[in-house]
Amino acid sequence: MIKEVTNAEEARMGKLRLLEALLFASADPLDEETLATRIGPEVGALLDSLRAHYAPRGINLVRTGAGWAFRTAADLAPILRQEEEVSKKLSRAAIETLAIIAYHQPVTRAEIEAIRGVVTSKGTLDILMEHGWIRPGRRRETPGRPLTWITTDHFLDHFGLESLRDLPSVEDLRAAGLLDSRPVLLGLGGTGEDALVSPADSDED
Amino acid sequence: MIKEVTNAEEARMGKLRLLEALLFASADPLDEETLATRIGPEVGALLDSLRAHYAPRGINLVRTGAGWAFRTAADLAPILRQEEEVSKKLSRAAIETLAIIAYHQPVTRAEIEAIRGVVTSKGTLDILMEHGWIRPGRRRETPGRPLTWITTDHFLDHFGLESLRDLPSVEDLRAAGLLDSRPVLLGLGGTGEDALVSPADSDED
Amino acid sequence: MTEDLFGSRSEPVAAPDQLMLVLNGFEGPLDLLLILGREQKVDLTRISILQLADQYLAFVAEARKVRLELAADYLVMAAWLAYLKSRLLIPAQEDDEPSGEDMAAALAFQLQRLEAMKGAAQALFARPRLGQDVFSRGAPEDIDIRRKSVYEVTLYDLLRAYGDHRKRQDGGVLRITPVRLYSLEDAVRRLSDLLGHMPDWATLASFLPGEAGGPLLTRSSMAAHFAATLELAKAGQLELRQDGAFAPLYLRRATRDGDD
Repeated sequence: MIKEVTNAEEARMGKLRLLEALLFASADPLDEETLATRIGPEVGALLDSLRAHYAPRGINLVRTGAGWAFRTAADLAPILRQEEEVSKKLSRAAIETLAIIAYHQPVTRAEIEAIRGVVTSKGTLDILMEHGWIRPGRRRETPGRPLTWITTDHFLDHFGLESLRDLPSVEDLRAAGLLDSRPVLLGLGGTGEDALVSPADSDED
Repeated sequence: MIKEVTNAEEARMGKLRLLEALLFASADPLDEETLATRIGPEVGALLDSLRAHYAPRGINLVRTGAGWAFRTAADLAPILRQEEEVSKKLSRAAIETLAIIAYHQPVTRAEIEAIRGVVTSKGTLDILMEHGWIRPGRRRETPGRPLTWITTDHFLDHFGLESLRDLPSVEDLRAAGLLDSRPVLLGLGGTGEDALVSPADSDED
Repeated sequence: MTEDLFGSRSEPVAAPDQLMLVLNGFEGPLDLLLILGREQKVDLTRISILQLADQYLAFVAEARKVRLELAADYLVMAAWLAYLKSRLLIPAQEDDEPSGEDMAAALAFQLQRLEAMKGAAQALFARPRLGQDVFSRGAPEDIDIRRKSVYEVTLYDLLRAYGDHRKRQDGGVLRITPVRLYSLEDAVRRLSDLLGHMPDWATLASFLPGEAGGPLLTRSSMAAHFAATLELAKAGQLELRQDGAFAPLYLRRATRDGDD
């Protein structure tokens, strides 16, 4: 008798755990019907018990529209949002400029433009400086005494580098496959990196 | 008296809820230091109690590298499993290279090649880096100052490891002397300069 | 059964089709050695290196018999194993070279290490993986207390950007990637090796390696072997015969000093 109760309880807990995991991992709220196909007809009762379990906690199970989803507790919103920041993607130009400053520092704006072959837009250096990745270095002792740019300690910190010397060299990049120059003599066919090339697949390049 | 206890208990519960919400809101692990700035010095004890609370449930609080994160329970994997897209399947070379970096880190490319006996082809290190599993470490202070490779915290997170000590049978392999990355025979990788190094005189690093 | 290039008698290890199938799966000669070693069905710590050397040499001989173009490192390994074999069979000598036993131990260690890493890779990828077996929050909320900076840029992004930049810049620079051509030296070596097996007139074409490696390699191999026949004829090691312009070129080993 006791054994049966335990088994039933175990089965229920198993379903509850699966329900919990499904709701947690889903990007969108899940409707009861969909959940029932995975859990069974008792999903309604399980959802209620899960909702009750989470009610006093920092995470709540809420019903939104036709679906169910976990959300952080509404009353915590003001505290959570305290430092909310929306993460954005940095523009390609900005990443490239940062990379060039990192590899060529100290480097003047004119030099960055010469290296990149395009004019640096006003905002690019500002954005990089705003994030504390670059800062002005010494002035170059050449006519006009242009300002140079260098990277900061925060730059190293952000990218997990101990020192600038740990930046991979151009040769390292090439070896790692991050800088693969296309074979120039394409007409000559495969360079055959494979140890053994069978006739069937030897015309891959 | 009773009131005070209740207050302390309430304050603790409030912090626990906030901690729960912070961890829950983020898809990526949060490190203890950052959490401490929001929660206070007792964050360690709160994390432990939260981990214990979630241990039997469908969502677990796990420690990975320097961070903490909620993840679906590992034992639910057979039910939740999603097959990897075919296009994302890693080559055997990439899989073996990742294991070698994980177990031998910090390790240079020449050492990886000596262990595998083949040159590292394009699309190996860069793919592993694109997955966020490896990154360049410090340069080795030996002639040529070669770049070393190490694994990231995301590697630990991805494979559900709390630390590198939890790598499968890492202690056994170390005890058996198999985590020695010296080149032994012919410069099989092509980059190894050591033509024939007897075991006795190869402890250069 | 003829004696092959390495002087060991070879039993067919596999049918050509099977051989090809297996060869495509290798990650270099060490990988091949490891797979051959498993055929011994013993613990790698107790493997017979001498037997392994024989297995490898037989395998390479077989591959060459079915005209598979073997990459240089496979042949280097074959030469090294042949040398190791000789050092293992001949009593220890007083020279600076490491002893056969040391070399065998080093090879055994390397095989064990590679095997260990293959096992480790398997164990690692058998673990529950994030996004496949274990999942993070599906709908993360925009509360990021971890980063002070709002921009998400990884070291990979940074290095990739620099790599792309350099690549564009290198566009104007002629960077010649090594082209795989058949060298004259290789052809001379190959022909000298093969001549012993060809006592009678044979066409030059029959000496060419298989067509593996693409048309460019095939053409260059034809050119290199032709030049090699001229070279060897000049050195008096072979005789040439052609019945007319553009007719097939025949060659055979020179017999003038009758030491055949």
